[in-house]
Amino acid sequence: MALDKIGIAKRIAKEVKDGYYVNLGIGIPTLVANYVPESINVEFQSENGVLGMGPFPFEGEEDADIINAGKQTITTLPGASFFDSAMSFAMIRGQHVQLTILGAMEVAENGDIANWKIPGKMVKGMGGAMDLVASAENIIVAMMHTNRAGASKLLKRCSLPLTGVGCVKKIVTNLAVLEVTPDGFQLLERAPGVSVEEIQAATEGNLIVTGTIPEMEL
Amino acid sequence: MALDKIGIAKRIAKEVKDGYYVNLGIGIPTLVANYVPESINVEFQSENGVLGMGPFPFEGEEDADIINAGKQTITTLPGASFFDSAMSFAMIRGQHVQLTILGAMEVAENGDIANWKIPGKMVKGMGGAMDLVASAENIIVAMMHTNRAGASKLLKRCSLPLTGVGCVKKIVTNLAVLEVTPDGFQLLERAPGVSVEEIQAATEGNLIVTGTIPEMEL
Amino acid sequence: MIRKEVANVKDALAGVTNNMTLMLGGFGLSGIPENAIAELVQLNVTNLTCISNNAGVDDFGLGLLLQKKQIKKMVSSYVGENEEFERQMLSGELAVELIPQGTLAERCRAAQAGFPAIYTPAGYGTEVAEGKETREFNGKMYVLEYAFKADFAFVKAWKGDTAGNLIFKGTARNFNPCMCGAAKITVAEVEELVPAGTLNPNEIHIPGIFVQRIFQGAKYEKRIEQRTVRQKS
Amino acid sequence: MIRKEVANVKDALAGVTNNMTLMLGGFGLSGIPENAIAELVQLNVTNLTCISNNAGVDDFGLGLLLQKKQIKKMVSSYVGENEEFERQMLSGELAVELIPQGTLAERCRAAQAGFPAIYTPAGYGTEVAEGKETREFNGKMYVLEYAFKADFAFVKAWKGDTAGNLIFKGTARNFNPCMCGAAKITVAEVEELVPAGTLNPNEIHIPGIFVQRIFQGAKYEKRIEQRTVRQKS
Repeated sequence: MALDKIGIAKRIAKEVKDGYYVNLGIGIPTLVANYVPESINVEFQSENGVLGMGPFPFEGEEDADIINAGKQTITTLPGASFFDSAMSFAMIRGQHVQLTILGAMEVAENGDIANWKIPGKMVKGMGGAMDLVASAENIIVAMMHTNRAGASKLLKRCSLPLTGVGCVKKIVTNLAVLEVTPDGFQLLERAPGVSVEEIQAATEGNLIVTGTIPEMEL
Repeated sequence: MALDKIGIAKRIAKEVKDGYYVNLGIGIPTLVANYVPESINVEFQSENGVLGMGPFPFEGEEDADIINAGKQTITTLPGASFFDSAMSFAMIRGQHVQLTILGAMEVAENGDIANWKIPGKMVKGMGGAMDLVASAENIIVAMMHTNRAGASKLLKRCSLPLTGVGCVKKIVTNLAVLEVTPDGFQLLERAPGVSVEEIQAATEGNLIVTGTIPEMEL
Repeated sequence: MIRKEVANVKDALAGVTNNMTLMLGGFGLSGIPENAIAELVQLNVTNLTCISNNAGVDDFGLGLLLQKKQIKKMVSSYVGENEEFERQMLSGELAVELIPQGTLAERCRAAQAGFPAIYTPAGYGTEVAEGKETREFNGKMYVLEYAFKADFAFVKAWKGDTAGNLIFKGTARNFNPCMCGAAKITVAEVEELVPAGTLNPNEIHIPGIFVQRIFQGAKYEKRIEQRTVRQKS
Repeated sequence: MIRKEVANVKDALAGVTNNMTLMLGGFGLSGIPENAIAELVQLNVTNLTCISNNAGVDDFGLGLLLQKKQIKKMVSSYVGENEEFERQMLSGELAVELIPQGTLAERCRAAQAGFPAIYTPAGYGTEVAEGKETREFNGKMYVLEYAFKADFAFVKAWKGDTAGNLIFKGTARNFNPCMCGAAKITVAEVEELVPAGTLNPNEIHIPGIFVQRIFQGAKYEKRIEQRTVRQKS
């Protein structure tokens, strides 16, 4: 059965290692924070200027001056710090943030990513995504395998304006975990009960299947 | 009579205008702070990271963590702030400091200045001087008109390695006040009792004398 | 001490005219110069170019100026859920230069710190880099981006003193410090204006040298865009 | 929370070897990493390249390493009254790259912030710019200067917490913040190490992400170079 958003977040949480500083994009990536095991020490950075983000505040304790990049009210944990936008992107550009998790409209088999604009129809803006994908050493994309019309989001080439080139390392979708390799999307894991054939059918880009593909453990 | 160092400092103090942020170099420039009239609001910046420098501390109140660029113990005045070296030079390079006063070994008639090195003999280093002279809109040099050997320090061309090119606007020496113009050193004022001839004799670069040259008022 | 305080928002915005380029601090609705924006609406200046990470929401922040068509061009990183912003952009009524958030911050800092341009990897290979100079350093490609030139910068701080020193709070800091001193005139509005000497010199985020005018703001609404909470168990 | 504290200066300097490039904070003797310097003397590592605004005085700070000939090359802005430094430089025993102070700060910040290079006006037309690329922007000339590459950065702060967050005091701040995160490993020594959560997140000068190891320093001498005082009248 294909994963839901929470399932994707749970699987990505397993990619987070002890000692990582992590930047979480808006949407599914934000959910990842909820599933990182307590035994692991990580800190979440939000590019609007906070390190050491905690959970949402208790009702009545929201502070308009303490939000994340999704404009949600948040709290901070012991060891947190606030800083300005230039320093925030110094952390990102300077590769001090070890892992970036973000959503995408399209990913190409060479690691290109598009997630900020549909010409003539929709423009959200790139926000901090272009800085993140241009600099992060480790980028994981969290997204549905296909769009609402059922078309694949894992493509030979992106059709939408790019956010970054050749930067995505790993993709976790509702169907699979894939690694971007020089030859295309290497299938690493299947969602529970989802067959390789289903994944192949939903993948437009070159899918590489080597040996037996295990099911994800969540 | 030629001025002493205090006389030079007093004359330069008259160049400081209300609302100026001022950077003072080591030596004579440091003395200028003592002679700015109290009716004028200025703030002194020291490039090691302080704005709003005050007088030396009272004996017993020195703090190793509060010094100026000359490594002297200082105090701060109300409205002062501390900052790091990058921000300090952001102030300087960004032309937020209105006036720079510094010493020199040589000044050329085109505004070149040399004050950091005598090849093979002496190297003090440029410290912040190269940043200051490359950026400040208003640079005044405070120095003796001649060196210890009696040779002019106001030259056609500098013989020593440069600190900056075409940047000096005004020079106050023990003998005179001069402005750097496209044609050379325009004599503006004489030290009390010092003749134009004496100044001419001590000036190797082109000295421009137009009309009657008044004596300095101190 | 050089005094920077002015009596009110009117005095603070003296000199703002049509066709100017303005920088405005804030991320979403957090840390925006609410008083300056309200006064810009009052002044009814038009043909403005606004450099700001976002353009507020439909009925608050810079959205107020968008509704009155006072803005000719926005330089931002994010449109988000601002429908009027997206509508004017897609219809071509509004010129929009969308640039990466870190590039926006650093082009402000370059103006503040006297750098003419910077090399950043952000946007390389995308339409953001089209027509721009690119260059390789150590095997990686960078885009040359220029320092902003602006007439006024409007920033909002938590506390400030009469010498212009500023302290920001939480994530309301965001772009505000980077914009101080990045325009010809920087106007800071603060929630609490105190006499010089009150703030600890060690705790000041932005020294007064980067600020030309400061005033105590009034009636901060500080609207929350996404009120997310959890229940006490 | 990611813990950064190490037990002592020995653990903090684990991995330092001959031939490395080190950054060291401080201006004159103010804000220098006294404990790290003492340990470098103990370790007797040699052939070091040291990036530091000054090289201490003859018998303190980096002067201690100069005396023991542990330093192959200094990258500094100021020699000043350090006679051993000047002597080794003039005799050619020590390689010295003298660069403008603002360039030094910004080449550190470039390394910290992921910029490959910067354009600065400082040094244009002087021997500092010889052999370097120059370029005009808006009628003014600039010199291209590259980000530093260093193995270790040793900085000294006033207070720090176990998450690596730092607060500096007075002008002992100087180059220390710019060097944090500008080397492969940043080691911070502090006068007071407190548990994470003790420092106000709004008052932190350098977030812990830029620091890999932190320890409580011992026996700070904090020597004053120029003790200037006035008499009470």
